[in-house]
Amino acid sequence: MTETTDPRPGLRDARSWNMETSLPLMYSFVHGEELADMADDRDDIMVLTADLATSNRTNDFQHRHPDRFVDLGIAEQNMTSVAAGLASAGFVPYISTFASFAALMCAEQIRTDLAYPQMKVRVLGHHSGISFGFYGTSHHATEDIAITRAIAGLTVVAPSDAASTRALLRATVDEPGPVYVRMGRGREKPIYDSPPEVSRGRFQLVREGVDLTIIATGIGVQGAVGAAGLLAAEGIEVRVLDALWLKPFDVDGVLAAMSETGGILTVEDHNVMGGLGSAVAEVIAESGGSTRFRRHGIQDEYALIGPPTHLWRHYGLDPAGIATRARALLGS
Amino acid sequence: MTETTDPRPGLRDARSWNMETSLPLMYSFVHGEELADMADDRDDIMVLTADLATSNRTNDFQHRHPDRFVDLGIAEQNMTSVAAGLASAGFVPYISTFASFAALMCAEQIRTDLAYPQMKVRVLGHHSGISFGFYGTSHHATEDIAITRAIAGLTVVAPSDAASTRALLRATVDEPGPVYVRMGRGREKPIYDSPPEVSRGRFQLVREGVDLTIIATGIGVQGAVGAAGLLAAEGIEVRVLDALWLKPFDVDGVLAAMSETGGILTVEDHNVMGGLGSAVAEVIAESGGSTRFRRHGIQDEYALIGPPTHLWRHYGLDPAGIATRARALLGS
Amino acid sequence: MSSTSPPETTSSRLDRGRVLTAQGLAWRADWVRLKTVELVEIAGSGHYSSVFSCAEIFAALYYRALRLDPKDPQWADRDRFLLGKGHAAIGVYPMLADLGFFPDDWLADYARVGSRFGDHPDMRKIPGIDFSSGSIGHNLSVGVGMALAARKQCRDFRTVVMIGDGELNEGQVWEAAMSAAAFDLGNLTVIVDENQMCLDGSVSAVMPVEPIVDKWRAFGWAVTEIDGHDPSSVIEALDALPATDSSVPTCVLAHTRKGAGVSFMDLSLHWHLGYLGEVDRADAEAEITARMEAGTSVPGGSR
Amino acid sequence: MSSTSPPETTSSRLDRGRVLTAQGLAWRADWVRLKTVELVEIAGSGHYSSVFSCAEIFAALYYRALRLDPKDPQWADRDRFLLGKGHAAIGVYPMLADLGFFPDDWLADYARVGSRFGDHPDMRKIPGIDFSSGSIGHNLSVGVGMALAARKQCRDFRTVVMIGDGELNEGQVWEAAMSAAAFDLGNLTVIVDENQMCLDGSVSAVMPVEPIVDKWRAFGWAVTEIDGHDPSSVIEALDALPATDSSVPTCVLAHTRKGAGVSFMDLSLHWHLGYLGEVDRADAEAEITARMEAGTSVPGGSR
Ligand SMILES: Cc1ncc(C[n+]2csc(CCOP(=O)(O)OP(=O)(O)O)c2C)c(N)n1
Ligand SMILES: Cc1ncc(C[n+]2csc(CCOP(=O)(O)OP(=O)(O)O)c2C)c(N)n1
Ligand SMILES: [Mg+2]
Ligand SMILES: [Mg+2]
Repeated sequence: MTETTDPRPGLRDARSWNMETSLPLMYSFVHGEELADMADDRDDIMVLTADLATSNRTNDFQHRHPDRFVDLGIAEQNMTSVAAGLASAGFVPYISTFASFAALMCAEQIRTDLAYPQMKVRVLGHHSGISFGFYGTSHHATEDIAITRAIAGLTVVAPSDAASTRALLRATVDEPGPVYVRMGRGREKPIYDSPPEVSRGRFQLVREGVDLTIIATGIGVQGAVGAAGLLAAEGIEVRVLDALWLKPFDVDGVLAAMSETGGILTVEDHNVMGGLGSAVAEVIAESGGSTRFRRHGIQDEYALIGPPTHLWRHYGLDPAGIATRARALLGS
Repeated sequence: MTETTDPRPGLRDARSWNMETSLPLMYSFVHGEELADMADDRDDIMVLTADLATSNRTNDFQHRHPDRFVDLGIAEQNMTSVAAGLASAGFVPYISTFASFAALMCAEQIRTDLAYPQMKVRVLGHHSGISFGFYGTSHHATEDIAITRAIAGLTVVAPSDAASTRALLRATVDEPGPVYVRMGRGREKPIYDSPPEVSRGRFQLVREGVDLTIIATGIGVQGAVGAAGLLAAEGIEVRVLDALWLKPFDVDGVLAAMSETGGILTVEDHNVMGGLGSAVAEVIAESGGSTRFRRHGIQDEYALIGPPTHLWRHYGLDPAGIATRARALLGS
Repeated sequence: MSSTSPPETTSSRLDRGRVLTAQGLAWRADWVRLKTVELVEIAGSGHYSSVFSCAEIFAALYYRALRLDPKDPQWADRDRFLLGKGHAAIGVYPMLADLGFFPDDWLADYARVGSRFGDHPDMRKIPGIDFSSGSIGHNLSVGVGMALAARKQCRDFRTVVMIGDGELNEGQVWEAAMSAAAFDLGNLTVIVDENQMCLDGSVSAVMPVEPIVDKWRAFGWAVTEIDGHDPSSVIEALDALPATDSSVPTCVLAHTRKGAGVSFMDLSLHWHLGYLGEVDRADAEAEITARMEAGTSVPGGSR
Repeated sequence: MSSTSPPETTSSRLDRGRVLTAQGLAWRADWVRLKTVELVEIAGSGHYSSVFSCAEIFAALYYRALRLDPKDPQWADRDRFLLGKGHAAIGVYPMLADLGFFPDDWLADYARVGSRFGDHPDMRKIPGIDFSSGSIGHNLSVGVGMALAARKQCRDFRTVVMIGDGELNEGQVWEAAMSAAAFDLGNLTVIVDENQMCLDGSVSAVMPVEPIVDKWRAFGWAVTEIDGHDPSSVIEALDALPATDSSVPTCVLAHTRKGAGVSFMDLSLHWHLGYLGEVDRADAEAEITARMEAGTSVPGGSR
């Protein structure tokens, strides 16, 4: 628990920051605040974290509902199963830790204690993909979509900014089973002006176009929107779909993109083996039809370290990189 | 450690069995024996288990090389990371536990401590799929292909019988990184008369045919061979490919099946989301071409309980069930 | 399957501290053993010995210590019982049927395709099962969540989690233990069935867990040691559990013998899993029945 | 980055028990703090305080206690050092460079795209790093594997694993602890940097781990307590580690203060991660440098 005292004792330089003063940097981590609002209206919502309240801003919730906030210390598996126990007694616990620990370290607890018995626990896996930059592989999560999608009875959503985080939290609060929320690093720029009207299991149409469809998720959406802008200047009109829901999956959205546009490019900061791209591939392959199709993301390798924005550029997840893949696909 | 004393003290009925006397029932669990043979020739092989030496017959190894056998007790994550430490000092540890615990409970240790630093640890995940029958979901593993395939730098193989178990163990002993070996319940009937000549990243051709290709893995191969027999009687010639290697994956094998046969049916005792079927779908979709294609397996649900052979029948993984899916696909 | 409901189960709501004599408990424990032998026969394999070590404790919990309502299995104020060593669930099912959670005949398809009853307990299929288990090491954490829920909801139900001694190898148990002490969960009890064996043999040979008492104390728990086969000892320990509003969680360390009650299984290295053919089953049943008729109990003592 | 190799590092192979006075150790620890401040400046964020609490121990290990060969980082007989609290690696890198494992200038691109050096140590990229870390709780298990390998290979290298006090929350630590005792790994040492804080604040407020000594003893380890900022105390404890062929693993419980050595970070609740702007950096460097010049050490005592 964060005891609050002067957060900047002894500091003189305005550029200096510490854990407490860095909280506003994570401006798109609105889940603490949103859940606190939701908890004003219902008494079943709880928030749990594993020594990361200051890292994921769940302390926004803690400050408003200290009695419904629990810090489990650095024990993610215990947190997951404790949440199962709370849920069995009627609570709707939101548990939060880095995606790497949520989805990989707790995969078995999620499957066995949450998904199979259909516990209403919501797992907030933040800092997914390579958004942890120079923290390296132990903190990257380019496997979490594959893992969570393979778990039956688990709903998987992936907000792309603050507004869609709010929308998805509200939209899934009453899901009868558990939910995995794949979140970024808290600095995602706005895609939506206000919380979008989301529809369960549907992609969100971000931009219309007929020459190509880019289906992106998470931080990839930002890049895809930028890429669509670049390509529009070249006369290529791109449909951009935000895969806010990874499970259930928008089969119709894929089929429509196949028939209505000139191809499909998927974009994700996840291994292309088992991620969004694979989900789309399943639909394409079983449709019996064909289209130009490419999975863009992490190509079954471990990312280099570096500042996240530099890494996204390095792996072509920025507008220019995505536009290059789009041109290549259309040219192929 | 199994202290050996009279295994049947006080027993009078020949039908009675206990842990010790049941070992021969697991006749296709030849890994203990094979590794013991391999360890005769090299001193770097070790075998570790987590209180399951009697369940997975690694005690065959223990009896011959007690000094290179370690039982970690019921602590699978510790076992995985301990193996990493052993590997860093030059050993080639084989760690063995139920697939559910190997791939789900230890996903993060496999990714972070084995795959990323490229430790030569081999993970034997036995009792995969729904082969645990009435032990239920906690002991089923219909997510392990999805999880392990998403882990970069991890080789994934899946023997379908005793002979291919021997072949794959020999073929992967010098893989520079870790290996996940997806194994059944130890009662797989022979597919191969003797250890087949396996080729890294290649399907094994089990039966030739042009009307349809069935790509199967693990226990599905047995069913696929049976189905091919049934279909042959109806004049449908089926190519049966054994996906002994799940990663690296036989892209050419899929493309050949697309162009040379009338369609592809994948068969696996795994969730069709993220498993063998998805790997095939990735290839089909990115090829730009099309074929009749269907993923047969566990349809994103938790299996009922029951005796394994009954469950396979229930989920259509037996010859008749697979033949039905094949006919439907060809008729579609 | 015959029903032998003791008189105290006639009303639907069962209170804590029901009447159960030491002799009645011994009888009930052997009844659990008998029923286990019967059910294993249907499946063709099973964990006799893991039930036999904790049969007295099972009986004491379900026929005396736990507050239950067989007609309302989801009753919010019921005491919770979680079986970390889920492979012993076969010993729980007959008690639930007997108490009226479901009809006896439901058990007839034990382990068959589509049955509710498998090797491990399933909360979504079986009335009276408070949480599913099977993966050793999870349930104490789940119990922490339940006990914490009781606190948050101001309810006075008790949560009891039974775990194996091999289960103490699992780190998640110690995560859970640490958090229970931190949360002052005096309404949580763990019972360690210290039957001296895990799957590969004796716990002390595979991965020793001693000194168990010191471990729980160091993790902030109060510890009571009992002879898990001595009916009075078991009853006393459960009667003496602290009030649910107290703040120190309790560990009941039950010294038991895996396979106790059937001589050829008693502390055998090979009986974690197995099957009894007709002749041996008859022997086992005779041994158990003889005790039930004589009104005696399984010899106590842990070795 | 300036190199200040002490005389004892001129030969390539570094033995255990090298000459390092208490004063020299204090100086070296502050040098580690200075270098950490420098490196964080490149990245724009970093874990100053997690290094500051164990700077004396780092220095004692690398400049006295560990048997190393900077020219042959994979030397089979080297002592192993694993940093369970991998986020303190930024304090290790400068020592490795200084000892000659790699050129100083490699560190210039700390945390930049493609650098070998990130927040967590990477054994495949950095000569001298014995195992990668980052996920708290894994490295003691890895150390058990190494110590076990030493036994199997009849080698006398020692394995030392440093972990945080918050890290004691992780169950895998206790799995590893249990197995180390079972395997009689007297060649394994864990150092607990008991700096009283984890990420969200004080360990006692977030998830208390006391009594730490009792926990390790109950898991079969010998425990030595030291003042982790008192150079003599640190040196003595490491010198007194048992022979590698002994059979009881040792826990060195180091009482320290997170952020020790820079007054505004010392036991601050907010400094797990952060960044010092120019003015504050100058203040911090001045405070550290003053001690180095005066030949004094960080005030001891854990509170
Ligand atoms: C996580 C996990 N690992 C392994 C198993 C397989 N397994 C089932 S029972 C058992 C031994 C249990 O020993 P113990 O906890 O002492 O229980 P007992 O049967 O002796 O009461 C093992 C290893 C499991 N069910 N879960
Ligand atoms: C498994 C895991 N969970 C969470 C984190 C995030 N994390 C990094 S440092 C830290 C706090 C560590 O506290 P402690 O072990 O006491 O180390 P200190 O920094 O105080 O030395 C946390 C929670 C992590 N790296 N690994
Ligand atoms: Mg036991
Ligand atoms: Mg600390």
